[in-house]
Amino acid sequence: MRRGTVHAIVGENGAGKSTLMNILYGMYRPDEGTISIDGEPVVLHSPADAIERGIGMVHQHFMLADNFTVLENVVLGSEPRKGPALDFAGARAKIREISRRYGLDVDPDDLLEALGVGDRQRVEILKVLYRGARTLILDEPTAVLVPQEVDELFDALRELKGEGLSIIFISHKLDEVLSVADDITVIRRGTTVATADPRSVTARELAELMVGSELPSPQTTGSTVTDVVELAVEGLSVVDAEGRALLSDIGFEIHRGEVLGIAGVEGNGQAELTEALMGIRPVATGTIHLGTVDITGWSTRRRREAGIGFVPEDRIRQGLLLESPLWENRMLGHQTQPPNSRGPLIDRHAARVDTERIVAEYDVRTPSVDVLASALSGGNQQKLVVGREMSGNPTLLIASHPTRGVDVGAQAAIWDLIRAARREGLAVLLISADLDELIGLSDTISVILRGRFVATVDPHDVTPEQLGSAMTGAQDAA
Amino acid sequence: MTTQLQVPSPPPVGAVQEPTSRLARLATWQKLLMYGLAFLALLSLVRVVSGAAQLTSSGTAEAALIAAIPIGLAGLAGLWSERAGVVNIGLEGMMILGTFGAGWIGWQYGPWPGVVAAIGFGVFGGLIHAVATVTFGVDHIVSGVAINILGLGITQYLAGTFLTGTPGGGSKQSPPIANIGSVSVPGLPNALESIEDRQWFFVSDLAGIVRGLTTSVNYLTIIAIVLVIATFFVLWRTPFGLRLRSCGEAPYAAESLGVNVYLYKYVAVLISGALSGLGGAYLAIVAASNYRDGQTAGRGFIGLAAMIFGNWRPGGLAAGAGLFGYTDGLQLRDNTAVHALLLLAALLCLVGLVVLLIRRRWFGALLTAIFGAGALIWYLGTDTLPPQLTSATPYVTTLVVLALASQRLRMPKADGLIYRRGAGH
Amino acid sequence: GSSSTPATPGGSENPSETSSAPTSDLKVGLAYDIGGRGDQSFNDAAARGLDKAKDEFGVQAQELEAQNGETDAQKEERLRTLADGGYNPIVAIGFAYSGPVGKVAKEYPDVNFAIVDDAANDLPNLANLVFAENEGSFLVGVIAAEASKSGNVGFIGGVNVPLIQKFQAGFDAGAKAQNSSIKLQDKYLTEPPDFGGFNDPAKGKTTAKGMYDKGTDVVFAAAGGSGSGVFEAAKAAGAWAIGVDSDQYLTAAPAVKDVILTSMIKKVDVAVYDFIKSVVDGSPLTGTTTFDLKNDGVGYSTSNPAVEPYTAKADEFAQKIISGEITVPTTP
Amino acid sequence: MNRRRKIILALAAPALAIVFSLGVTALVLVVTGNSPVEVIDKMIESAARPRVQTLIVNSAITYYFAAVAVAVGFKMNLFNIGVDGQYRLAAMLAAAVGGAVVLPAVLHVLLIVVVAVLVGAAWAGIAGLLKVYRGVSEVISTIMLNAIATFLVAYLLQPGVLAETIPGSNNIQTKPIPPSGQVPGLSLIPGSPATVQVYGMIFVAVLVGVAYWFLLSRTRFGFDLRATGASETAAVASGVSVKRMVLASMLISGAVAGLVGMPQLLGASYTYSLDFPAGLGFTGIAIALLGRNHPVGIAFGALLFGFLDNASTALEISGVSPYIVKITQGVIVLSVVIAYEVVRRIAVAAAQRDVGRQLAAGAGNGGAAEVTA
Ligand SMILES: Nc1ncnc2c1ncn2[C@@H]1O[C@H](COP(=O)(O)OP(=O)(O)OP(=O)(O)O)[C@@H](O)[C@H]1O
Ligand SMILES: Nc1ncnc2c1ncn2[C@@H]1O[C@H](COP(=O)(O)OP(=O)(O)OP(=O)(O)O)[C@@H](O)[C@H]1O
Ligand SMILES: [Mg+2]
Ligand SMILES: [Mg+2]
Repeated sequence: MRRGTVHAIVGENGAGKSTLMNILYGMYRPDEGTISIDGEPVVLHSPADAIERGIGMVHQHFMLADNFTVLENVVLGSEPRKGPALDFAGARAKIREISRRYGLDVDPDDLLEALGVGDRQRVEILKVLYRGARTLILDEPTAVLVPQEVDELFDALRELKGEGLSIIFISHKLDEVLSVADDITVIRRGTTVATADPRSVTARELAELMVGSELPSPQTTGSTVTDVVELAVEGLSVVDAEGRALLSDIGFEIHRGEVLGIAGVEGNGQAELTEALMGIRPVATGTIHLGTVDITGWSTRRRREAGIGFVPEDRIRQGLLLESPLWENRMLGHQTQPPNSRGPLIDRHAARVDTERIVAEYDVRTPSVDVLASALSGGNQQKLVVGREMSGNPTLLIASHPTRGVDVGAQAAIWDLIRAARREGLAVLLISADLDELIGLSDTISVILRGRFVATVDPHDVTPEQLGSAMTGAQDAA
Repeated sequence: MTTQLQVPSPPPVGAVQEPTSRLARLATWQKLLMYGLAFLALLSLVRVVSGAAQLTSSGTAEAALIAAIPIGLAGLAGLWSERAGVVNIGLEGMMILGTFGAGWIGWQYGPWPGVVAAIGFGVFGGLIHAVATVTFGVDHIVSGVAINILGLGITQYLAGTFLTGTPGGGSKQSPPIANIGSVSVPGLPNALESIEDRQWFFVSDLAGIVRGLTTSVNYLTIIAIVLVIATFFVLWRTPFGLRLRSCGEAPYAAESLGVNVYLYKYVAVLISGALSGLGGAYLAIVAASNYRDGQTAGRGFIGLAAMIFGNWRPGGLAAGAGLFGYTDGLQLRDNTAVHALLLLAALLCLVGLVVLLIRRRWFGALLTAIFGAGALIWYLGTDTLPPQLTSATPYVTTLVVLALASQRLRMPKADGLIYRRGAGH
Repeated sequence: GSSSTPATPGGSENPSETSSAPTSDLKVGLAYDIGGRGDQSFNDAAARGLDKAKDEFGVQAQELEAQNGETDAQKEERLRTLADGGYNPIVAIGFAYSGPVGKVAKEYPDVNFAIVDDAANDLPNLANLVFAENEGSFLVGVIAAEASKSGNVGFIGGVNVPLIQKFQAGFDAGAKAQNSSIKLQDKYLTEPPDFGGFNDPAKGKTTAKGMYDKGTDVVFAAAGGSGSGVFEAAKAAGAWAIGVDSDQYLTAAPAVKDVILTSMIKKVDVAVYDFIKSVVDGSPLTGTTTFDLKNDGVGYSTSNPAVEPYTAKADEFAQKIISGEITVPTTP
Repeated sequence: MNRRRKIILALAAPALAIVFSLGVTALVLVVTGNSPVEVIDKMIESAARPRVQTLIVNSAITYYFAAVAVAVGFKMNLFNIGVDGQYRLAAMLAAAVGGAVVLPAVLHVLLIVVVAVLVGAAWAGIAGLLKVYRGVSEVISTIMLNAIATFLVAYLLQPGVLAETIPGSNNIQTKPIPPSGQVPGLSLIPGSPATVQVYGMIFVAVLVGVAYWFLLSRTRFGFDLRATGASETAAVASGVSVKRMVLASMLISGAVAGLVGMPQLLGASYTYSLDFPAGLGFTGIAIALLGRNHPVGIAFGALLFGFLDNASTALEISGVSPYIVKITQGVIVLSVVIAYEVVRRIAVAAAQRDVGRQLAAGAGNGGAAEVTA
């Protein structure tokens, strides 16, 4: 790659993008091949080597300590000293300086825990810039950002590029790639399959290069909405331990056969909403009706038994037992329901058989249902979770980012399954950061901001950009 | 997750925040000081009413200090290890190794070489723990339990081999170790003594406590207190400390920034071993003056409790060790003073009652009122407590305080988790 | 404690050393309580008696030690192993062997057994060797009360068990007998089954210091290994301490020995030695032998010259106890 | 091939670990001037004797309860250090009740056991409640409760409270349980004398083991428990009430802990006295870890510890400090878990490689030809 350019790497899930970057960053050692910097071959033993050679990396997953301040997160590993002590004042000044120069506004003394995703992303970039990196690796930095934030990030990238920094940029969002990249490399199953010129290639062509086949897209196929209300939420509010409102006065209805999409920047109450609906988080005020039954006071288990399926936002934390075999994971959340259990006993055989079914139906790539969940790739784990939650004919599905981390092929399959179930009368609450997915699947979209519903839009006549500005509250000002 | 919004709009002016936070911190200090003084006033009141002079005497303060230091050192040892993400339940075993090291070398070559040997023995225990947990990724609790067994076995075995037939020693104890020496603040003790003897409300109590803490203070005591402060400075104010703590909070983030997590974990666990060993040395050299089999008596576990009590912070653990040391010293010194603690409990309930009534927490208020009344009736209706109950004071107090404080303790996020290089991606 | 002066059982009545080569082919088995030889306390006293018998009679010996947390069955096995190994006589040290010795002695009627500190069994081949600790403690109580200028004396027990309560009962009674208005303080370091109170000098020191701070000027420490802490506190306070079991003036660290006014002596060594001797002599002791003031099985030590002024009074009381004029209580 | 490798690895781990621990022990022995060969010879020789074998099994029965009690907690990441206090308090109160009543044989035993189980559960339940409602770490609360149990037992075990003195003895004890409340021993070889009979409570131990296995692997409750241990957040999302699970597992753990003192109480001493065995809870922790919280593994661990603990007499007779055994025990615990960890890693990596390979193979067959732009 050339100095002072943005070089995009694209490829489907598991193509080896992150792995390649981790090698460049010294985290893994290559089996063969060489890395050259400024024409000089180097061997990188550790991230420290990479940092020393001016390589900085923003990882696909945040690499931050929640309990530290921004300052501590940024200077860690390259601390300025004053005598034996850490030079807090100096670090603070330098961080402010860099934030100002690249328009990355963060207060060095904030506790990281209190920051949202956008700020966290900025902290990650600050970390790299603070070390004076000349080569930046950004692994899917935009996955969690709204369009406006993406634009700001790109402005910053162009700024950096202007100063002669080289940037490796990884994203699944091909339009972003096309807008920011100077060069594009497509990789598949660990090898380079193509290089492309962003000025001449279209998103569609690029996608086909990635998967080697036609690109699916989410599309609503006519409305299946009925008049029967499946879920009715009224005046719902949730407060945290200190009594601050996390959700205030949320109200909506989902009919059978309807998909209600929730759009919003991460951290605006989506997680709290799903948890309140699932009974994981206590409700301060308001009622929840499933059909005609008031389930506000029900336990999570009872709600699940009543036919609510739940695809959690964070599959590792909430959706899976990584150290357990797949068939046990299939039981998770449905351990009281057939075919997994009979009375107080579990039915291992039936659970296994049903897991085989899910593996087949949802194309979970695994040699057997006895391997541990940790052995599966992220996308396959997600497919298992979705398959599990769609089992047993739920009447309501609460799905957070159901296709996050899933490759395009599987994504299409999941969309199809959701659509099919919707035709059968499934009510869906869909939360997604992928605005195309939201627009394509939902019958209605509500926008959540600071724990409130601020707008309801019709997916048929809204663009991602419009949604994005509603999500950030830009419309309020207007 | 909070609902905080990331509006990519006007930058909050960072500079404004700094003075506020510093002011806030100052205010906390003041608040703490005020709470402390208020508590002392209450204690003083109880002393005046009950006549239990030992509640705030210099002797009690001194006893509390001596009882608290080994526990505090064990807690500090736990703190270092857990701040780097390694749970150390093997503190007791490492402490036992320390007592033996101190006794075995101390009686032959003097107390200071004994201290060094104790630290060395503790480090040996730490090394086993580090190899097992850091290198081999064994469950931290398992390794700690094994070290407790090993520490006891090794010392008993070695004591049988090396101490049998020593002058005044035997397979269960070492010969006496020479005194390590102590200092007093010149002039102060005498001045304070006269004030303490007056038995004035509050003033005498304060004088007694200060006197107890400043009179013929052992060198190892001073070292231990310095270590608590130094721990704060090193862990929270230096690059080394930041890196070490990052291993306990987010090891993979640390790794991605070039921090050698294994190295820091090793260093932390070895320091943990050294501090445990020092705690053992304190027991053998200062609290007693020889090694004696069984001398640690579970203080390593209490140290662990003090660390959790103190929210994985040096100041907090010092407070936890101090509370335990105070109640333990008090119950050993004076039965009647423990009886007077019932009155203190009743008064504290009264304070709590007022607070709860103001906050309109009726149920809590009712419970507090019942407990307070119970304590008062018990106090008025008896002159002494059964000795078994007296002896239980430190344990009961710790449990009650923990149950009431209901503070949101927060352990390092990656504490106890197995770290493997490159596994975080 | 310190045994730099080699095994001189305090106040032993058998000072004569036979210089001729010992000859007995007796094999003695000794089963210690937890702690075993080297505990500088109770077990060590028994070991001294055994050593003396070894020297004098040339008996062979096998010593075994109880482990923490073991059951009676394991103690029985220890005794049986000794009996099967041809050891005879077999001496069990400590009341924990009460049940096991009763059982095993029945199984091996040809073996002579003895148990120290217990008299619960009555068997023809078993000697119960018990002590009137209360009587010895009475005398040091008298001495304490007499030596006390403040009229305030203290007792520190290692563990709150009946055996140690016996020491307290005697001590309190003696002090009261000497000075009816005396103030008494008492404290046990731990509660059973936590026997750590016998091994925690730090606790001993803190407790004793508390007593001295409150005006006590003589403290009797019946606390095994924790006693060394009491002596240190006495040294620091410039007050008196009283030792226990053996003459601790002779065995304690040189730095603190001068504060040990006297020690309540419980001649476990003599008991063990006497029992072995009786077997060597061919007329094994059986039944219960109480080692008390009368037979000089308990007493107080006079190796610290400072106790001189008080011995007359103590001896006077000793006579009264021996004559039965005074009965010393066994529970406080 | 894959399976064979797995089995070999699984067997190699503990074998290697035990060989390694013996090596370390031998080294310590040699360094301190003893002959390891002779020592091991003596230990094995003593273990060949029926009486010692009986003791080993009897120790193991007691350890088994203690270890299962600990393991129940471990299965959901609860660290019950309090087994020690729980069983002592339970045994003491059960002994007092057993000595105070007269009942027909089976009922009498049942009553004693039920009291023990309830007391153990109640004492552990305090820690459970404190954790659930006040957020107090069970590590601290159980440490404190152990100490408090000691004081409580000491208070109750006084003449005039729940205990009586024994004429001529320095011991004190609860009123002995009459024969109707005793559990007879079991002759492994019919007609053998009492010294080679194992505790009748062995049946209860086996029962507890089976129940533990069944509960964990076959019931919904067990699934919930394991799920909570594996990932609390995932368990919550799946509908498990963690508070209830904490309380339930603490209660179960305490209930099993209540049984720890029963073999000794009902099969040998028939009374709780000052020298009732203490400290078994801590041995239980080590054995649970050694047995990897698995009912069968725990049984082996308990037997191994029983063997080592009962070797002390043999060691002393050969002139070796019996404390060497503790060194061996510590090293065994450490090396067994290290060996298992190493094997586990190898197995997981192998599984991932297999998955990766199969995936690649599948994709290779079905995937489209590579395109170059
Ligand atoms: N050492 C290894 N050798 C071969 N394959 C491995 C190895 N370690 C892990 N894997 C494979 O890596 C996969 C997990 O990787 P990861 O979660 O990064 O997948 P991914 O490529 O991101 O897939 P997805 O797009 O589904 O998230 C598993 O399928 C596992 O089999
Ligand atoms: N050590 C390894 N040896 C062989 N294959 C591996 C190894 N580690 C990971 N893999 C495989 O390499 C693939 C590449 O994973 P990687 O995380 O780099 O994908 P990615 O392109 O970043 O995907 P995503 O878009 O999901 O982030 C994984 O699916 C995994 O199967
Ligand atoms: Mg990736
Ligand atoms: Mg992935």
